[in-house]
Amino acid sequence: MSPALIAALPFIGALLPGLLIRSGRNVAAISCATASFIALLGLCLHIPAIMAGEVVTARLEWLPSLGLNANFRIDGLGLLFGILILGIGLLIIVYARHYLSREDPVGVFYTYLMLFQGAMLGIVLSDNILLLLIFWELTSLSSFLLIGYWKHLPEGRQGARMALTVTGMGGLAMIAGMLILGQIAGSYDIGDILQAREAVQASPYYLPALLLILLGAFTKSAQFPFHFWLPHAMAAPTPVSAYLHSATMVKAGLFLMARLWPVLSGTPEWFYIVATTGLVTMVLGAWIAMFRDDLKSLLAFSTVSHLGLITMLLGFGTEAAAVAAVFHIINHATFKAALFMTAGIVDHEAGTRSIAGLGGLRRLMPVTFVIGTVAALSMAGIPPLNGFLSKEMMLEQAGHAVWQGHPSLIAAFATAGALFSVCYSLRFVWQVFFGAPRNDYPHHPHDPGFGLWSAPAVLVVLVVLIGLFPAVMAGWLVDAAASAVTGTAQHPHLALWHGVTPALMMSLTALVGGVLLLVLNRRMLAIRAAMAWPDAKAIFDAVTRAVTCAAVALTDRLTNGSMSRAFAAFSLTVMLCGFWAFSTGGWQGATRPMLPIQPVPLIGWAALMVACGCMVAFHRKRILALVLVGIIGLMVSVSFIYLSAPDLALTQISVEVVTVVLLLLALNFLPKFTVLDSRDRKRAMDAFIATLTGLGFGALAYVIMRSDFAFSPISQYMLANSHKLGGGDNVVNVILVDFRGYDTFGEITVLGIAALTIYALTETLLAGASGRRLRNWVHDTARAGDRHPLMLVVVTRLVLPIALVVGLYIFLRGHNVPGGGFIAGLVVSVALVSQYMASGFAWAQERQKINYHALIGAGVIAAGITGIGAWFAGQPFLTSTYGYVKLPGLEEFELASAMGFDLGVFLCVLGAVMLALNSLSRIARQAGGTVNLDPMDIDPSKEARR
Amino acid sequence: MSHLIIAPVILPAVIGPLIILWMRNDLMLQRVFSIAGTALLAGVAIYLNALAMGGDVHVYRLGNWAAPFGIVLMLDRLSALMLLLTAVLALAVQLYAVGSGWDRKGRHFHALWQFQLMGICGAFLTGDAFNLFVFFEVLLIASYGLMIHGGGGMRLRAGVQYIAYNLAGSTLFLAALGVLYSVTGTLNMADMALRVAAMPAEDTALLRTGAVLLMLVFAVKAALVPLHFWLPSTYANAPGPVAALFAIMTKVGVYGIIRFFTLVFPQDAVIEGVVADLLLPAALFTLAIGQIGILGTRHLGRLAAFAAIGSIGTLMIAVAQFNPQGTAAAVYYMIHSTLAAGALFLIMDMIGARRGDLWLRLEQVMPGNGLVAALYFIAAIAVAGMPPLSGFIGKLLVMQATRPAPGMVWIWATILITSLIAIYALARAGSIVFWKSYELGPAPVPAPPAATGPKLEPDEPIQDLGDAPANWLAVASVLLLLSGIVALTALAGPALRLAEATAAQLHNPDAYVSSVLEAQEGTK
Amino acid sequence: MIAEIIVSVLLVAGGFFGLVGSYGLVKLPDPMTRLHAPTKSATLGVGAVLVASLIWFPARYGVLTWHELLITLFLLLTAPVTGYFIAKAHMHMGWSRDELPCPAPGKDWATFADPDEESFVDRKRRDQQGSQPRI
Amino acid sequence: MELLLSGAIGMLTAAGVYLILRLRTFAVVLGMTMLSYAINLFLFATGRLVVNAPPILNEAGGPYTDPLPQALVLTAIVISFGMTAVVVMMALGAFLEGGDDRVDMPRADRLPPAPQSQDGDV
Amino acid sequence: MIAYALIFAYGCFGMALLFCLYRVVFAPGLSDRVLALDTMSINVIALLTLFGIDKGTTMYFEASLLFAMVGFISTVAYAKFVLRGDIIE
Amino acid sequence: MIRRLLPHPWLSVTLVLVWMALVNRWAVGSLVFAVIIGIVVPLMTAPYWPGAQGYGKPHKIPAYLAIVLWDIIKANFAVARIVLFTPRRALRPAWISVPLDLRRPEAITALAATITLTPGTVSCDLSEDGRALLVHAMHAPDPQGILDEIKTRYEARLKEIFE
Ligand code: NA
Ligand code: NA
Repeated sequence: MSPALIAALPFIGALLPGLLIRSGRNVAAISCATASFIALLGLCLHIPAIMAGEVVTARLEWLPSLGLNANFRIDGLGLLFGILILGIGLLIIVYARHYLSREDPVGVFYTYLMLFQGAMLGIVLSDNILLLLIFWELTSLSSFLLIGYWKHLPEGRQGARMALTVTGMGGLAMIAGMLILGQIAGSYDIGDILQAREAVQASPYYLPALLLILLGAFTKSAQFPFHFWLPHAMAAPTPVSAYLHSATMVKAGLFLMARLWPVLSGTPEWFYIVATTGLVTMVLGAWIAMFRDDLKSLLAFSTVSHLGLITMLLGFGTEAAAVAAVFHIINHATFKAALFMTAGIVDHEAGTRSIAGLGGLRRLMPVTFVIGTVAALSMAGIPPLNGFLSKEMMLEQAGHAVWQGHPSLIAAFATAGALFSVCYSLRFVWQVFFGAPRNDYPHHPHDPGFGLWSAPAVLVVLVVLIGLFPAVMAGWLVDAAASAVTGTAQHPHLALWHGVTPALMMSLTALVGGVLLLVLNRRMLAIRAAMAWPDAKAIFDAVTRAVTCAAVALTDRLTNGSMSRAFAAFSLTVMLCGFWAFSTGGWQGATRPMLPIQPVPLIGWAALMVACGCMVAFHRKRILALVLVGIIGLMVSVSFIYLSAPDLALTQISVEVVTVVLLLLALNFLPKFTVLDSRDRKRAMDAFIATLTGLGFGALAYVIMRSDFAFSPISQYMLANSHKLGGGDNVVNVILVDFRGYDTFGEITVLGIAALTIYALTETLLAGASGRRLRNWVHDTARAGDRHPLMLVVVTRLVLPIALVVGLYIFLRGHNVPGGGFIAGLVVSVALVSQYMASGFAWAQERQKINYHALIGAGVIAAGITGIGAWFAGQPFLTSTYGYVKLPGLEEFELASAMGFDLGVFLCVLGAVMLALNSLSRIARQAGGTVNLDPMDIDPSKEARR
Repeated sequence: MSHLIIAPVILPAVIGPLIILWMRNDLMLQRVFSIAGTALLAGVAIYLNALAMGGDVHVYRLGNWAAPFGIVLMLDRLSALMLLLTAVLALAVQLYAVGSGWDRKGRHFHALWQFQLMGICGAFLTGDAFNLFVFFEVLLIASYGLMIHGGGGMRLRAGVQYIAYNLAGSTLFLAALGVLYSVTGTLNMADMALRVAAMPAEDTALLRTGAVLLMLVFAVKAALVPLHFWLPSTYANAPGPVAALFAIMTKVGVYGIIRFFTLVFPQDAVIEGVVADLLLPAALFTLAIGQIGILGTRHLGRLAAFAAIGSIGTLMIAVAQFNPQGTAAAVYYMIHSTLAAGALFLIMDMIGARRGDLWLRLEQVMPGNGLVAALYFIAAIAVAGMPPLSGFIGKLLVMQATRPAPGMVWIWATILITSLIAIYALARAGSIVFWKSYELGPAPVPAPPAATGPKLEPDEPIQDLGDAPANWLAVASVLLLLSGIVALTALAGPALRLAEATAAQLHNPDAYVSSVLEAQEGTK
Repeated sequence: MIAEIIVSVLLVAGGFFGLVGSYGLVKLPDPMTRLHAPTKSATLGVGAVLVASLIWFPARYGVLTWHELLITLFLLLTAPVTGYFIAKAHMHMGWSRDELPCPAPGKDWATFADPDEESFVDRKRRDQQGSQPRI
Repeated sequence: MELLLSGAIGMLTAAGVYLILRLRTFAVVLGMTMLSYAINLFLFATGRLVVNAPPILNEAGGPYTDPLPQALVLTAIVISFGMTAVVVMMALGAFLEGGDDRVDMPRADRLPPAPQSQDGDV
Repeated sequence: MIAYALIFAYGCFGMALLFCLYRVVFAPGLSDRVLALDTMSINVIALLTLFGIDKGTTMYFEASLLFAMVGFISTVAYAKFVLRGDIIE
Repeated sequence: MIRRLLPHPWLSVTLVLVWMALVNRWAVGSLVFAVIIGIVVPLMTAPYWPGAQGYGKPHKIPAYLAIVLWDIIKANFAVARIVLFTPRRALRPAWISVPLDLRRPEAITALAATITLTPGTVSCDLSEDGRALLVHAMHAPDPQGILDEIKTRYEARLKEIFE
């Protein structure tokens, strides 16, 4: 079976519970077990080849240019871990089926579990470190889900987040480390990397890569000082703990160190970092485990300790130590998984995991007692169990190791670790199973059904068998794995008895000392209680809380919803960047002569400047500010005329009046005065920013106006061809409707959308809370009588038609003289506004049932059709044509297809402006405006009224 | 010259007005037409991708005017890709808008939606600097309309801020274009590229100013720090589907930077330092502030918004390399982050619809928790850049591309540390929303969905569709986006090849320039 | 030559009246009297200039344009309305109804007419008498 | 003349920016209007200043000022009008809905209405 | 001669503009300012006409016409706002 | 029929003239177009001008216009004198209530416009029954004289023209 398929099987299995969700718990368990079993079978089929020293690979191109490929390999190490993962996984599936209660969503559990299994299997079968990274992080994610499985438990959620954070941190560091490593090795494929030892260790990036990768491995394998997350992960259901936190996930770090052992190990850096960390972790974990009251916590710290042990062995960098490490990985997995399951059974049956509340279970739960005792003795390193074998090997290696010239330092500490280990193992057995039975267990304990104890039983049988027949039971696997780890063929002699060696003496010391410590346990507990230990969880919580608070504070302060700050940042950024860019470039100085200043333009300029000043000074009087807008608009328009831009002047002035009308309509409902709510300091600061921006922008304009074009502008072509090719003399208009008609198409769309937005908003406002508020509206200003004065009505009757005629004129002539569809649309809008002001919107609207929506739509479509029309002539969108038409009896006049486009512009502008006004006046009508029946309030010709 | 090149602009530009003209009051018809239009747009985009795949740059001369004088549309790999991305995102999100009933909480949703697409597609297609401004405005004004869809005080105020800030941005855009025109005398991007390349060294001050101002304009749209202030409140207050569509809007800014700084201002003596000194630090700060914001906010909508900012940071780090490798990474990451941000906003909207609000605090257990939690989990993985989804691959690509860069240590450290923050923050948010509430007890029986939106004017009634909107459609649309992410992951090889081809084309602008300026046949 | 003289005279007169109209805006003591100056003088001033232009173009360039006439007529048409409105606004803001002559017994001027509405001055008085201000 | 125009552009910009930095929507809208005047003049000025040479073709054949910036300004004016109309309407809507016309987002946009539960205990 | 007349008229209307400006800045009430703005627009029309005569062009006529229209409408709008609040009711 | 086609004949004439003045080309083609405009535009705006009425003696309009034009010129000199030479203190502003005999809105408007454009007076408001016009005089040592002049010089003539 292809390694890729083996790695994929658990993921397929993860889908099954979801698909079979209605079939019940057994089906879910069986389907997952089947998937695991098939994968295990597939793996085992490769055993002969691996024993023959082959490496089974499968290569799938995924992202070749990055070097990320779905390459899988099965060698001895992968085989060892694969068997552990799948084998213990199978047992866990069986165990969990019986362990989880009726209320727990089992399908979800199995899905998570299979996801995890797949991720884990992926790690050990990857032949590409980037692929390995992916599976690595997947184990973090799936374990997050598993630890938090009991959502209602706060410890579960916190433990899950802690595990994710710590292991995630390591994983992220590993990303960097792996990228560096792959870069040095020239490939991300493990097969290639394993060949690159010299290159890697000679590289200046060796140490950073090593540190980063080890950070990943240490966090995952709960090495000091990252060991603290593991006990908190115990909030997970016990099957999870047994699987993740003894047999598999925490071994991922060890796996990685073993996997990269040929490349990374053997240097002093490796030795001091890895071996020291492992040693410290081993001793510390064991020390803490001695005092834990919670069974699972005790086992968790024991796991930490054993992981430290294995890490230390790997850190020694010798082949024999590596063999010992591999062997202990197997042994630890068997006895620790069994112990966790035992603890789970005790918890399940007795209702508590607290050692203080237990004791005397030997008679009540004999099967559990046997299983637990055998496993615990193995953990303590009591012969003839498998734990003894590998511990012995460890002690021997420790005896050989020299730390900074001290030959026995490591040996002493290792012995101490083993001593503590004996103590807590025996304590586990003694204080749970021995002693008198109690009568205050939360549940009445008895042995569980076969389903629950079968899985640990299988493991315990292995514990015994490996201990008795190490060479037969595990030798081949250790050979294969150790060969893979060291890169050279290993055939260690695994045996129970090696004679009286220093290791045996150390072992004996540990045994005796351990028993002694157990006897003194109560006193030890008192000493332990008296010592102030920093609580790792409290530190972690404090750190995360501090980081969170800092993030909250920073985010809140920075993005506090202040528009003014956003604008200030905007202005300053623009000014500083602009100034920097300009000052670092070259400027030749002014090359264009100045236009002479005439007195009248000077007066106009003064008017503009004064109006701006007044605007700043008086802006809080809003109506006055609008009058000032009128002056500014007037002056800007005049300057456009003076500077040869009549079209601009026409547009600017008509837009200005429509804008003012809109603002007045809105101001009717807004406060008429702006409250002063900024302090002097803020105003001074704002004034500074504003002045700076004004100076910068003005200076930029000045520089531009005094510089020549570096190249001839494209507008020369437009001037030359406007008449010939565009059929119009007003070049600006020809540009708008022809050269750059597409811009104009977009522009009228903008206007149309603006009107639609306004309309939609009005609808929403009228239907919502604002609508109710408006119905009860009380005007905040005194209102005069005579809404529709006679004189205005009468004059408008003349002005409106005249303005319409003027609009038509401007529209038709725009191609050749200032004007065009846009200005015409505005003129007609302004004319209609005057009609509305004279007799009211409702009255006028009743007499003119133009749908402004339709006008906008028709405008855009007219413009679009004019553009699309060109397609039928085989020309691109918006290609125009023109000709001179001569109607009989009339002189000829020009007809350009661009005029159809201009008509679209006209309709769209008219529709948009009127729809916007319509919306505002609907708001006003909601606010108690009545609909007038007559065009004027006072009409003396109607004697009937008043 | 295929007329289909302009179809992504014309199609929505016709459907929008048609909806206004003939289907104003019939929501069902609007939905059918609008979705069909978007689907058609996606089809056109696929065709255009096939067209661009050949490696040629296709030119469409509007009004049949020759290149620097008239406006041209340009179809190259990048623009084709962006069109497709837009269409796919829009289609999925539109389905969500229909499924969740958002589209009937106010008027003209579908018309505005079409105009929004018109603006975005126009911006991606144009080869003219000023025309880019025009289509920016089209897409912006449509986005204003969509942003305040449904109304409400907070949303309107956020809308005012959004408009005001973008008006300032538009003003800056005009200033930048003015400066560039005042030096180069042209608006056509390819022509401008030629003229910039020929610019004498003593004349570069204005040119540099124009280039930097233009970069700031795009930085505003892309929400680069310190021009990002507009984004959180806008996205958090926008209707869910609109915020999801806005995932492409920040990319328009990124697109602008890529386009202009590969085509018009490739890194040479004239523009030297602009990118290295400004863009990269800004990108790093953006990444940091975005990811810190994910942790620092107490509102899920803002969380998604900060995630969007953070993703822009990562993206801009890649862009700021301005080499083919970096650009390829950017293109890949851009696709990923658009889909991921879109999905995240939709999921937040689902949470909001079920819980009533989006505050990160203890709430009633919500109905349909498991499904939404699963969707959230996947989206969070994608957003945080965790394996195995495309976010991780994208991040790897970005890191790989920045490895030879001078500030590599800073870049990597920022990327990795902020990733950790994001992971923690997303896990925290998820566990509060989906897990913690179980302390309160079991989920309530799903209530029938509340009345959707305000009643409309009696004289123009929108046809009510009877039953509550089909929620499966909403879920399906999220799944569509997530499956896009999965596809991007699984097909990372081909996707990256496409991105590399795109980057290669971008970094060889001569072909682009010559195809624009030489396509003179049939000139008036 | 005659045309030139006429045009010059018109220009000088226009300038003069335009200036006087705006000077009145500055010099006259109260808003109501200030209203008089521009409504007439400025209108005539600009009118004279427009007529000058109307004469000047055919005389100088041989092209007759009627545009100026249109503008003049438009200004004359609208000036009374703007004056009327500004006066009404001023009455509303600055005058109380009892300071004005009564149009007829029991009748009021239109600006003050609607019983529901009130002028700023009335309102200020009412507010001073202590009743609640309207929001 | 160039000096005057750039002075005017600077003044309009400064006034506009100052008003935009105020805390009420109406002032911001006014500032936007001022800023759009400034940018219109600026964009127009990129065609350089010429008196009495509008780009309307005549028999004399010129001289003409640069027509292109004028066309651009025309487009810009229209667009900014549309934008202004929308922002005015939106400001009005925000006032009607929210009861005040402040620009800044209130605290309720960022912070939940009720006191925050313990962050760590989740 | 015409040149001197033009200069005189320019001067007069320029001065007139300044007077209007004074009244805009220093005014007791809004109606005065509206009046000043209205007068300003009239003066501007005059100046434009003078400019046309000066340069011999009729190109600026449309602008003058539009200024007249716009001046009228905006004055009425301001006044109506003062009178009624709602200018279109 | 004619009534329906030309609801306001004088308006149509005005518009024809306006169009001709605008295009500034006195050719047949323009005239045809002007006539079309003269018919179409009033039809479009007719709803806003309901209750069309004829005029009493339209032939008296030119004479009236001449009087008014003359008075405008006079008024300007008068106002100029007051503005330039009358000291602020010597000004005697006055409000005058002018009772109206006119009833048609067009007539009243014409009168009000005349008053505004002529010597030292501005029409300010209408009474609520529309039967009196409020006039402000800038300098009116003799308000009754002004009132009489308005009544006889303008109102009487307008009454003839309109009613
Ligand atoms: Na007037
Ligand atoms: Na006027």
